[in-house]
Amino acid sequence: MSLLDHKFGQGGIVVSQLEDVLNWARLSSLFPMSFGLACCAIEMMQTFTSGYDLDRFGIIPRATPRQSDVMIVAGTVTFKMADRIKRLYEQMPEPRYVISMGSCSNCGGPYWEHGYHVVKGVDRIVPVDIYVPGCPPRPEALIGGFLKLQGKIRQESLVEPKAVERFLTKRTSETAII
Amino acid sequence: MNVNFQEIKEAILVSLGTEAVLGENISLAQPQLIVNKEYLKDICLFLRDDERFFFDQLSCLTGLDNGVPKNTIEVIYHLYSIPFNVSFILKVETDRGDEQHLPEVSSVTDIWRTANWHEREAFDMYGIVFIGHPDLRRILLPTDWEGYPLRKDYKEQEFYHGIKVAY
Amino acid sequence: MQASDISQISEFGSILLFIITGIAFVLIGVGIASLIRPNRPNPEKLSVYECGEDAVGAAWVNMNARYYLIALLFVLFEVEIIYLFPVASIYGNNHLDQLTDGSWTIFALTEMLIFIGMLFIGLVYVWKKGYLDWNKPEVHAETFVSKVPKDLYQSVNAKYTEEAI
Amino acid sequence: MSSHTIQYNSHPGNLERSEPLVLDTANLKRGEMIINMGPQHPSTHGVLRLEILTDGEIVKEVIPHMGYLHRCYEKHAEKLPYNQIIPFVDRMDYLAAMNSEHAYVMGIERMLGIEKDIPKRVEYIRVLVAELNRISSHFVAIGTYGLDIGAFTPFLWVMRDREHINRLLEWVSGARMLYNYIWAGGLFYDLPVGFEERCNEFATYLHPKLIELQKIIIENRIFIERTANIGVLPLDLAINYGVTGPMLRASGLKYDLRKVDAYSVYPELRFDVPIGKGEMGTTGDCWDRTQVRVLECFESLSIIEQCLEKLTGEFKRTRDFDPQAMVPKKIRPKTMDFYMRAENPKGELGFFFRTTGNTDIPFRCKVRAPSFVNLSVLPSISKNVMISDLVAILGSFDIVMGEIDR
Repeated sequence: MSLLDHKFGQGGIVVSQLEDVLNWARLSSLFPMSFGLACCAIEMMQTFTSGYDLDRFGIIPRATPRQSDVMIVAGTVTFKMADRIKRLYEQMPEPRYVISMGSCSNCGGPYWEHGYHVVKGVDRIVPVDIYVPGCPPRPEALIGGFLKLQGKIRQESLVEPKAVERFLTKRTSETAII
Repeated sequence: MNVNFQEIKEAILVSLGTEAVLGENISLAQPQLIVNKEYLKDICLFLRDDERFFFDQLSCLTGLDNGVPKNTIEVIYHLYSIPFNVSFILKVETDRGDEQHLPEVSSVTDIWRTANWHEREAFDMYGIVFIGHPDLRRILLPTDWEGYPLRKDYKEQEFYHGIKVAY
Repeated sequence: MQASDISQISEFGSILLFIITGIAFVLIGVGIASLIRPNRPNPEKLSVYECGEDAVGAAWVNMNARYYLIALLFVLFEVEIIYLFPVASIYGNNHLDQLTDGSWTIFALTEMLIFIGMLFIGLVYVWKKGYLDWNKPEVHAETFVSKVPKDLYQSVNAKYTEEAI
Repeated sequence: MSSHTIQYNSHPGNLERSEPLVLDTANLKRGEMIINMGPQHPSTHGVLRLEILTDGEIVKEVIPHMGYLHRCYEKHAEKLPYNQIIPFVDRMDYLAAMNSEHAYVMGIERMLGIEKDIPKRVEYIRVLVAELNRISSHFVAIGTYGLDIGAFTPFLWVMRDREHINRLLEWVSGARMLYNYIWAGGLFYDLPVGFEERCNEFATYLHPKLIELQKIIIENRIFIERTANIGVLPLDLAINYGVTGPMLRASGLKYDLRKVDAYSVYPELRFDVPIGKGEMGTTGDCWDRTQVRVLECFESLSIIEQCLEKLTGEFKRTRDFDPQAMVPKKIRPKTMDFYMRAENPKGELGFFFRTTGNTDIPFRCKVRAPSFVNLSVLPSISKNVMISDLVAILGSFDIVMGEIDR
């Protein structure tokens, strides 16, 4: 159990500074896993290239889950793809985040009614941090999603009173996934 | 030379005998020839290799379920000849069958290789078994998916790997 | 001599120090990281990554001989570059330049070029013998000859060309 | 992270049960491996999985696995009325949504029998936006193919120019990629005021860019080295596999449905159909396919210019022009079977309708997707090929997974 695995009982000057440095480092270099499923992937490509240029936020697409922090689920998640998405999510190193891009991965999108092979929302498979609406979302919407994710990371904290930690470990042990 | 529907029908009847053709519906804008299941392969080979027609491209192979009351499944072949710019439509009808014994149609993969994937998709969606197909397995749906989705009496399964299927 | 009196460490001493600091840097960097970073392994995370699928079969496969040959050639020319460094360091040495009244740089240059030339001949030999290029197997696509004579397709081509003109 | 809604129970056998390997891993000879160029791979242009039997660098056998993006189009086409299916037609080939809409809508109009009295201006606008979309689809094909080969700059240039087309089409229809603009019988909107001038500016801007693109990719020494004589597709094999579109034309057959079927207003437009002549290798290799696509961009650009002349000249915008004049309130074709095909950037896109007279919901709407048929050639022409060449061959096919899996 290394230092960052468990939360600190109470924060001091050192921990709060360490928090800020860690959060700043994580949010200013979010490496997404370049993993497009459908039409949203083309808008994602459009966002990465010179038109909207996500590189200026330190967001450089990486091919493998091993080197990436964010998983952008860009497109329709089907049942055949669900196992693979879960596997890829598990293979990402720990401080990992998920952006669900497009209404297909948010809630099944236009395929909600008759799409027997479409998972009605990727949050049935992996915990999602940011939902970007749209079909496909505009590049500005995706950039907005990233900024909101950066805001969320800025709030992350290492400090957690002991009582809260005991409660959380009790709850997670109940819904433990085999 | 624009070969019309009747000439092709005559040629088939002449070369393969009368019981090859079961019927036709000419009232349509694109007339169709309803063909006997057993003669399907010979007709297709004849149409492809005969120097009057040369139907060298199978544009589209469609499976179609007419519902439980009618109890028929159709497979419709759209043939097209590039040199003579002529298209022709063959139709084969079989009974719907059910989960245990699925409807069977002979495969035309060795005549047009494009039929390989089209037939696998028809099997995946309708459960039509194509006899003589090199490797007939599901092409679009996962292998452990229950049922054939485009059949008229298809019920969605409740869960798949723990995820609820319906919304 | 002045320099050696002050620093009692011998020449090799400084190299040893250099090695020790190098190792120390590595150990400190990796050590602190492994202490701090979160470490929550689970079976699925530790599974082999193969584009989201199960990896099948062992990766321990005996490699192709071609890799060895190309690696060998690479190491050979790598060492050649290393030998150029000492020559480059004393290339512009003024002291030696006065000693040999100006002909030192030319001498060092020709010396280096001869050395590179010999190895270049080796490279040309290897290139000509064809050890560098990967012998690609000939690709035999599935052959299918249709009964439609070729001129029918040419007529299709012709039909749509004169329309365009 | 709210994890209470996760319903997926991960089980080690899940992957195996859902899509098992076809090749048996038992009798692998020495040095042979089975590798998955799986759903998440930068060079598979979407979620296609290639199961490769490799011997060192050489690919012995390729088995494509598809269906990772099967979105049940045909089930939707059996449950929704005609006009509500157009958004799903867009989402099949999401790179060329206008062309797919155009094909689908012409099918309906021919079934209803109203294709003769669609106003000429509507027809020209349809061809204009379809050709714009053809260029943007070819751009993505050429750009990502450059990425597969390792050339990053053409990808950035191409995406920059594609951004202009996206904005033009957004100005016309309101959406950047999936438009629902062409309706059965007319259009959703008329062209916005000033569109023709802006489109003319874009056309003059794009012409030198296309020449630039040709220099950087087609005449690029490294690109030629990587693509000439690679993945040769003989003409007979291509026709038997039903390959259509730029791939068939690259194998040397001048077969373009805009000329063969001469639908819409294409007979009134002058454009050439480029075919592969094998200048850099044999006809039908990867280089020819890319060259045919670049030349087609030039042709589309000339079509756009001709359309703009007509739209500003003979069929000028009039105040009382209503693009939805011919749109029927209830689309209810008689009972018939009808097969409509049109030239999509990827090849022949065909719609087969089976209609029952009384409802406005089609009984069956089967789609013949060009990428689905073009991809079926891959296993047969990539035996004994290097892995890097397999990537080059797959890139030159220009496949779109939404269309393959429907």
